[in-house]
Amino acid sequence: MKARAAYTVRELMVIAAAREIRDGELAFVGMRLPLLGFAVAKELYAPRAIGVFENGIVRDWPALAPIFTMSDPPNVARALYCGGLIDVMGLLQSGRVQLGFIGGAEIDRFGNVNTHWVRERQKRTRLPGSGGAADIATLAERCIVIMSQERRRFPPRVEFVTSPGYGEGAAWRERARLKGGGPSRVITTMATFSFDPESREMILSTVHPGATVADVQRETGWPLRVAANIGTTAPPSAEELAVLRKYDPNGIWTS
Amino acid sequence: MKARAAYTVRELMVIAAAREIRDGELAFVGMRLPLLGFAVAKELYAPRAIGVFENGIVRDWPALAPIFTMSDPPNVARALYCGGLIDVMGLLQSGRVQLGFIGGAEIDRFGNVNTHWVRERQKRTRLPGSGGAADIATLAERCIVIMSQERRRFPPRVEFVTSPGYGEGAAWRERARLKGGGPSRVITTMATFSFDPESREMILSTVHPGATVADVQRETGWPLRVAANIGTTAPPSAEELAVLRKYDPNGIWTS
Amino acid sequence: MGKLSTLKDAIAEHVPDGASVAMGCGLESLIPFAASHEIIRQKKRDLQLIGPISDIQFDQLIGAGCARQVTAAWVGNVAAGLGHNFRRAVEQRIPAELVIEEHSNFTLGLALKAAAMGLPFLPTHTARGSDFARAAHFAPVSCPFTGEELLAVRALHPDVAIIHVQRADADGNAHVWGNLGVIREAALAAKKVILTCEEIVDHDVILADPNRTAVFGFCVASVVHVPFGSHPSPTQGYARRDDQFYFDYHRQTRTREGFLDWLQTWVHDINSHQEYLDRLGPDRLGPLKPSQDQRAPAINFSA
Amino acid sequence: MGKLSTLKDAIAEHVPDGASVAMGCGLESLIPFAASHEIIRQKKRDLQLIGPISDIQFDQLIGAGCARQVTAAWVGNVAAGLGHNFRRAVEQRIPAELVIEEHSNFTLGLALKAAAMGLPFLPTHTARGSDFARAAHFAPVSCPFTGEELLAVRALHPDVAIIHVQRADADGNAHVWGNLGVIREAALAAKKVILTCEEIVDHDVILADPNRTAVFGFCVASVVHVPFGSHPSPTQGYARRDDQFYFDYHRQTRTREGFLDWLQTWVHDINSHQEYLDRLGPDRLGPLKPSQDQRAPAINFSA
Repeated sequence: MKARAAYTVRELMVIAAAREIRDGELAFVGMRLPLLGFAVAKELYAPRAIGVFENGIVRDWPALAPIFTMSDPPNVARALYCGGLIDVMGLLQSGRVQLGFIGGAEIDRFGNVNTHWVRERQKRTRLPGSGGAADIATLAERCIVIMSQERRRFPPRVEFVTSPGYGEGAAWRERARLKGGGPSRVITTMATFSFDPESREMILSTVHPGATVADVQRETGWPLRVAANIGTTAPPSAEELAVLRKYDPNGIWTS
Repeated sequence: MKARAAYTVRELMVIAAAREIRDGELAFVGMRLPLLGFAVAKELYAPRAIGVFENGIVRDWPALAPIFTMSDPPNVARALYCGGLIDVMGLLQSGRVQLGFIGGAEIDRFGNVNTHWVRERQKRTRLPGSGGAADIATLAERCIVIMSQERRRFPPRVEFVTSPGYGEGAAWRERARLKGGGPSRVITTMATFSFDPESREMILSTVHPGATVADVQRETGWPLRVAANIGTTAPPSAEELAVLRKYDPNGIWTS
Repeated sequence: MGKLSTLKDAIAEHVPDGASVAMGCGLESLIPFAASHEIIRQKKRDLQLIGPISDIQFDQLIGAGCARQVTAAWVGNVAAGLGHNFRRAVEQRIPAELVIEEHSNFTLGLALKAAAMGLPFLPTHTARGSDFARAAHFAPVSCPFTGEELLAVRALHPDVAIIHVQRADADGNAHVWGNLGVIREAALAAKKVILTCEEIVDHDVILADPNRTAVFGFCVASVVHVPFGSHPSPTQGYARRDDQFYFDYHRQTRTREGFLDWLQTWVHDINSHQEYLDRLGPDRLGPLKPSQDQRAPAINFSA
Repeated sequence: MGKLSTLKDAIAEHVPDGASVAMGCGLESLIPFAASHEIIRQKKRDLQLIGPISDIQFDQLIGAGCARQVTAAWVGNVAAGLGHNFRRAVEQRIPAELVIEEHSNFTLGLALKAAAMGLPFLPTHTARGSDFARAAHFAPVSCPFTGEELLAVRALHPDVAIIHVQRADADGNAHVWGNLGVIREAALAAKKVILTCEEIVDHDVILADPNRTAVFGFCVASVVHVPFGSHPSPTQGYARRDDQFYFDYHRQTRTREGFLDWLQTWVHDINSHQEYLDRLGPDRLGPLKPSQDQRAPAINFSA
């Protein structure tokens, strides 16, 4: 995990997120890494992508100033639209938003995410809760989960399902008739994952440069399925890094 | 019905409508006569009344220029609020609007109003439909119906219920659990009516100066119940007429 | 962005025969008459017209033989009364039979809102007890918490919404002010939107006041620059209502022949919106332009 | 109109012990911190706090012992992470037990929207499959047209909503711009509203741009002039976010003692909002004022 010379792991994660955004798509881009990913995607390969924020904001260009919340004035000024929470959640529910990014404290084998309660050494820790994550996980056509790859954060089954992935696996979402498509990718500090279209189990797709499959397995709480064509996560190009660093010049989010 | 010297019947009707608006109330004031009534009420006895319009407008002062629809620019400029139809209908549904005015082609003994279909000499005539009248009739705490007193317009039972009054009579609204209170008054070209709190039958309350109970009965399609304390509709005061004529100087609506 | 279009092309491309078309979504203002006249000229057939009030617009389309169905709360002439073509169609099948899907203003708004929000229905207390609420697009639904019975209104997804606005950019992001009626709901409920507008503005103008954005460009298929495109209905800040036009229409369309004459004069004999404005003439258009400049007060959006 | 009030009087009169109070309705901006500090100073108890995100505001009220219940989608410190007081209350009942009514952002918005619209519930597709959706304020409901199963969200009627806005008249009619979060819904869902605002303006200013009116005076019980009343949260056009304040809070409140010190410094030792601004000082407040004047473009409202 020491690729520092050229780029940081977080920079790699931002670029991996950016590559998930297709041109013309609407995406709930959240904050921090995926928000930076939106900025990179807009400049390089998705010029017509649109960012949607739960507070009621829709933007067709990324704010240049660094922001800590989606309601910070630079994210409001010169937005495409300012309205209410229900207005933008309506865009999500009606299928106009194709993509959403969420984070989590825990994710399990079927992509279910927990941001309510974790247990460490018998002690339960209360986390902040869903925010809009459950909405994105339930409703978005594709949901991307950004995670820190740590064994304690990758249990076989989450203690509490805040944001449903594929539930108990094969056909669970279809049976429950959830509207969105479910998690399509997990981007972690060590790797990226996809999900088996049948069993809905998480599959290791790529490992980041410098990490091995064994490293990832060590930080995963169940026996990992590995893609037949497993490869290395494509490192950020010089161009991608240049754009990214324009938006995060001091590495607030990516150092 | 010839009170022309001092005031017209329509002027009397406007003033009767105005007197129904209590200070501080929100009212769906519609167009024409009740809209003029709103103007008179605002100036004379309900300075804090607020007018609500189905197109999404809320006003705390009446437009001075004559208008033919609620969306005419003078009714929009310097409104208190401009939003959507559902926004203002939400005010009605949530009980924040106390009062609404509607008109109709037919009204029956229990205050049910028809603006869909009428039959005259075997010929059915299609009318424009509900508009917002059914919403006001169903939801407003008090609904006031403005009518032309003609026998054909006062059948014992309307052919089609566009805007429910008290349905089939006693306890019908309560059984159907309609949210609003139902019609509280009918103001016609000859008289005003209230409704019996038990039987919910229309009761002749006052006859306009110059009209008699017999006149009104002749233009009503069922044997009228007459209030024990029946009186004469209080004629407009000089002050009321002066205000009204400020808003309708050429008598477009009231001549 | 390639969405700028002529009225002719926009209607030809996006309003096929048989389409469901939402119009008149601002209620008595912002009615896209220029667009509906073009629909008549192109002899579109079997349309399902959707709109709460429609103030003579649907009456014209019905009389011209374009409509198979009307989904509305009210069809007529707001200032003058009944719609003669609507009556002839319903009472005498002239020029053709017309199916009516009845709504109140509120239920029609909710039907579009449900679709806009991606829901199959929305519940309401309204219209329970109205005879039209027995139709198949309404159904009882119980509140699972209180047991109250409400009315469920079925979602309504127009094939296309045609919306007249004050200003839009070339991608169809639009600012609207004044009464909004069901414009926002219709734009999101429809599969696509045709915008007609008083002004085409730079995208920067839209971004400078994002709270005014009422229609998203990503909903819009065509943007057409049509000043006075809502005539005779008003557009706040751009055009007053031409009341006389409505009264004349009411008088002239009492008979089928009268309507056909009206149609010839105001629609068929006219080849473009400019010709329509020329026919109205400067003496008529001049007084329809707002006289003052009532500006909204400044707000600061800076970060 | 008699609604102009001091913060002290407004809170004393309209926020009784045990009240349900909606705040933070703009999400991370427009949080009425001046009002919640006054709630703490007045030692209000057993409040039910309602708000989607609440960014350290609810954490402070919980730590100060004002809250019995939180109805929220998220409680913490958006920039810095967890809310230490929230954790201590839930995990260790310090300073007291806390009941949590769990929502997602969308379901909380819908709960307020249902109340605002006079409905006992609203249906949605969201959160089906989330464990928190098994709580009693959610229930399955079937679409009577399609048979689809949806989630019904129970209406939520706060006793009072406290809302910070850019400008309001003396009767409480308010203009808000930027993200609106659930402000409009909360104002209509609540039995009454306390407004805090950056500017009190003439009623004429409100009438000059009615499309910006987000809160109706008829919902409002008190109007309080509190410039920088959302500090440390931002108010578009008036105040930037004071990020360092959130990070300091996070660091200083890791321990119960640290929080009590913080509370003494920033709430209890302060008698008025002016004293609070004085404590922040001009060097801190100066850079929080927006530097440019980004005006919205003109629109014409004239008839």
